[in-house]
Amino acid sequence: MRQESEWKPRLLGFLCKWCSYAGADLAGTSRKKYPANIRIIKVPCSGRVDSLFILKALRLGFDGVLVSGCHPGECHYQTGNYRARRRMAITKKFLEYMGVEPERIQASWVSASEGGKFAEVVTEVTNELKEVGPNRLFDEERDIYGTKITG
Amino acid sequence: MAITDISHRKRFLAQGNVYLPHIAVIEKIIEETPGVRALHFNFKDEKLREEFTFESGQFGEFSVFGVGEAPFCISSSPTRRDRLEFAVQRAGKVTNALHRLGVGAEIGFRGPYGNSFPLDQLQDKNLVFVGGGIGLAPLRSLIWNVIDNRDKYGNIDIIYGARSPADLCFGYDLDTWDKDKGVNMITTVDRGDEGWTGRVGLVPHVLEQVAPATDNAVAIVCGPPIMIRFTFPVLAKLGFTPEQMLTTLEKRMKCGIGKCGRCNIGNLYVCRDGPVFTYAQIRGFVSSEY
Amino acid sequence: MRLINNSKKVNKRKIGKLLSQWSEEFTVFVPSKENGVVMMARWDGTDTSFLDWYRNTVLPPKAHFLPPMEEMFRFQKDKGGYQLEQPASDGQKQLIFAIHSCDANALAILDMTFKDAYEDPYYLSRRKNKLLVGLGCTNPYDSCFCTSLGSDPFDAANVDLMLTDIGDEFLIEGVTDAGKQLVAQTSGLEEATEAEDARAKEVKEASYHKVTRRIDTGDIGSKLLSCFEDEDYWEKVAAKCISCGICTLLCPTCYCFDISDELVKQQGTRFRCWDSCAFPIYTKMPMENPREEKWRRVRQKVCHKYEFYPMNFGIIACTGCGRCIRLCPVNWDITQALNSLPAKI
Amino acid sequence: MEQRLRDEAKALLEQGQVDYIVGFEPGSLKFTTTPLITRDKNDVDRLVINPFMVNNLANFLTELKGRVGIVAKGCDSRSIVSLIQDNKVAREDVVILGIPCPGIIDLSKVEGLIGKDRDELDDIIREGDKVVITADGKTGEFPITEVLYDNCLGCELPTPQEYDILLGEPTSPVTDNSASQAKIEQLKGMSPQPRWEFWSNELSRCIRCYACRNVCPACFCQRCFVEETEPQWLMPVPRWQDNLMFQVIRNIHVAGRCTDCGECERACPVNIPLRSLTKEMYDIVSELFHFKAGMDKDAAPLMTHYEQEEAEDFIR
Repeated sequence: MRQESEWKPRLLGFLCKWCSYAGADLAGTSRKKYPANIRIIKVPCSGRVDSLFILKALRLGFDGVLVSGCHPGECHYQTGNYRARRRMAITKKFLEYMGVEPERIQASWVSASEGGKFAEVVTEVTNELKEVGPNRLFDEERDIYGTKITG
Repeated sequence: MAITDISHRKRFLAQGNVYLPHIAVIEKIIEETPGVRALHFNFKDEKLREEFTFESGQFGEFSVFGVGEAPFCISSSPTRRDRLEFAVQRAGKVTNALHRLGVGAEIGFRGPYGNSFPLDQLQDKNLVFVGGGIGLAPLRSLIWNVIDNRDKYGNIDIIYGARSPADLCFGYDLDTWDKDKGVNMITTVDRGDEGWTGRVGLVPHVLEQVAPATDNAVAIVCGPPIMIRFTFPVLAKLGFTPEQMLTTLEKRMKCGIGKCGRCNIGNLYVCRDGPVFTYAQIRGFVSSEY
Repeated sequence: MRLINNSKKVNKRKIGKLLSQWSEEFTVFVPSKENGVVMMARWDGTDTSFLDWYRNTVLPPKAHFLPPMEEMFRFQKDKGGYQLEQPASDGQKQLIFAIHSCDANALAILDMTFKDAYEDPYYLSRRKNKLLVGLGCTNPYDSCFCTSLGSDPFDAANVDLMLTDIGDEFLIEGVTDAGKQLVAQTSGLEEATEAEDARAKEVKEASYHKVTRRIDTGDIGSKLLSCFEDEDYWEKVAAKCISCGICTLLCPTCYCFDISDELVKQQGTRFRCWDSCAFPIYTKMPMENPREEKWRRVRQKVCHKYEFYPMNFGIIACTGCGRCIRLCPVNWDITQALNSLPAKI
Repeated sequence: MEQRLRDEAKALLEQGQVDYIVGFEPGSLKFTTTPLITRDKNDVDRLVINPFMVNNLANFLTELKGRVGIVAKGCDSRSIVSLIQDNKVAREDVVILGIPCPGIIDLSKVEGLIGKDRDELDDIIREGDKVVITADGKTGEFPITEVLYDNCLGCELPTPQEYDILLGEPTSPVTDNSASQAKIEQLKGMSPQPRWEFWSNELSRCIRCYACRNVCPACFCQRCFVEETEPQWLMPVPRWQDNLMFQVIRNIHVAGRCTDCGECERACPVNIPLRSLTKEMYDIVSELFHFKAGMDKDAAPLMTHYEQEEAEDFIR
């Protein structure tokens, strides 16, 4: 049996290339310590992130998803992060209603100069995910037409 | 029952399950045009490699495992069994995946499926091949077949066109046929470029200019649907009867054996009763279903 | 109408016992409600309350032979290349209890496609190990029209045994050899009296007349052929269709399927699942789609059932079960479409 | 009211003000209606107004070319307004024949109440706040709230706000909010895991007929994400995981467009309680952004708009 403490959550980060991606870079070059369990996808803007990406990530077994963009008022495209904010808000609430633990869906504003904040965010999110445990959302076999019908 | 009996075609089933593909290996890749590549393949299984036979016009269901399956005709000739070829135009999920594969990659193959060009009926006839773009692939199998049995057939005209010189497929074959005295090869493009000295014009127009004789002739047409639709009326105008016009059709297919339902034209399934049809067979539906 | 004499009978209260007896040899499937959706599901060993409410299923019994989705094979890549693995066929004997004539006839229609030239191993292996116990339909829906398709609520042509509800009892008649054999080896059945046989005849007669929806199938194929190009007609007929897949997916004679691959962590599976000619992507090719417009798809559905299938197999691919009418969200009614075909010379 | 509708519809066609009339005519089964879509003035005599006109006809607006005279209940009119907001329909291309809607009868509730199927019933007559149901010669009287659709019981706008011709006097809704919200509240009372179990179980019955999507006026994409192949977001096979992803994303994509017309749930052939998803999204949008779909044709669509300060507490 694996110890619970050994388990490291898998986190997928969608980072805006104008800010958070650079922030993550900075965290790396300035040797800020943060958990190595985040996989990063660079997006042109946090507004690019469709809820579909988030759900697909959960479907593929990621334990949590982090969308990170520019602080309000600092979007390279003026309004992208505001739109992302609306979308993230309803996605998070709705998935919570479905029964997805809210900790699995995370968002942050991290600017290019906030390497430290990026490291903090990833650490916090990772800790929260450790509390919640592994993503087993899609694991169960539940094929009624296969089992109940065709035997 | 109106549909063709094809039970005799049940060859080469993997373990008796018609849906189970044979594993084949890509042996060579030729980039024909920016969007089209020809793939040479052969089976992993020694026995099948020896025994496998097919006829010009037949197709197979090719798998890229994990991506899916799509039908392609076998573009090489059964008279040249040193290799098997098919040609793929980049268009969707499976074709893109095939374009990503390299030599040595394994693919799945089910087939050969479908009917074939009626060689016995083509004997001693003058043959007019009309092709467009990647539509040359199935014709190519027949053209080589005919050339390899040259004395059995009459005149051979090949009218082949593509959008631009860069889009002409099988350039090496076009050159060979052009030099072949027994073949009247006409190549055309919709739009030429600086280096292009050949004909410019849409295939149906060029066909009308060339005006091949209809006596004892059969026209064999394959190309994009829009070209096929415009070619039939031209052939009719030249005096070809619907029975003298052959085509091979492409449809979305999943099973390749007349079950999954989607490739029908009227009561005929392109995978099962075709892909080779005479215009007489499909003209009732051609304007609205093809 | 095919009538069988010399029948046995069983009291309705003893159906549980009968099913238990059959359960020893077969996995028994009976009408059940899954959150209100009626389908044939594994019998739980006790519940026979379906006798009170069962009229017909929403999910057609074809689902037992051509399931909504199934694994065709798995594939895995190792050092030696791709290895394919077929699912083990269960070979277990199954019995579907209380299937109606329309759905049993539909299986005979599906057989033609799946047996044609290339045999479909998945469908046919499921077909082999299942016994169909028919139940004559005494309470057809207002959407039913089986009597217009050369059948009737008590058609026993494609079941192994046939049950007739004569009040407190079911008459049981073996139809096929397998059915007769099962009747013979089933204990606890009584001989039916002549009066009961007569009663059964009355029930059948009455049920026949309860089916009131009608279509004229006389020369339907040639009528459809003659108005195949009548775009105005088809556009008008198709106008309210919303291109969903209910009428086709839940049709007991529709068999279209899609094949797709999935690869998860190096383990691949090739699936097949129900597909529908009502969906635009069904025929979509990269460059064009021969049935982009809705009316072409509606025309395909109607003509396939009533024109093309008869051309190929000599039988209309519709059994009049009425599911497409009663489940349609917009009440698109195939009988209306067929009855309003323009007369052409 | 019915006669006036026919007269108005006929006049619209005759005067060439519209190319199509879209309304309801009697269905081919008992207690049903079916959409009537016609260019022929002789057809409009078949138009009806009754408590069985379930469909949201706004669904047809995006596919009809030309000007359309359309019969609209309160929720339908909101869907039309929503389509106008999204530039899918031009206001001047529709003539809205508004119907003050007293609520639509849910036949499955009637069936449950009587213990008989729809086609076994003799009559269903609405009389004000009551419904009189006859079966086997026996007559029963029930409060109308017991047979109206859940979404009708929570209706906020029975009388269209946006219309060209209003047939009849504005009506106030017959509501029973707790009944309308009962299923949703029950779900909210559960802890996350059983709730996820509930939805995965319900969605395991989905056969992917896409009726929910295709009856929905808010689902107007030319190409739905489920049909994308590169990348393939989800498999076309009806496995619960893919079904659930489809349904969740569909709901997120129609957020701010869904008017709680309830058509998705009604159309579902396998009884998946889809309205318990759509209504929750409707409430989330309303709570977070004070946005209700299809109320104001000049308002910006939900997802194209933002306020400087709003729902941000979840962002680090």
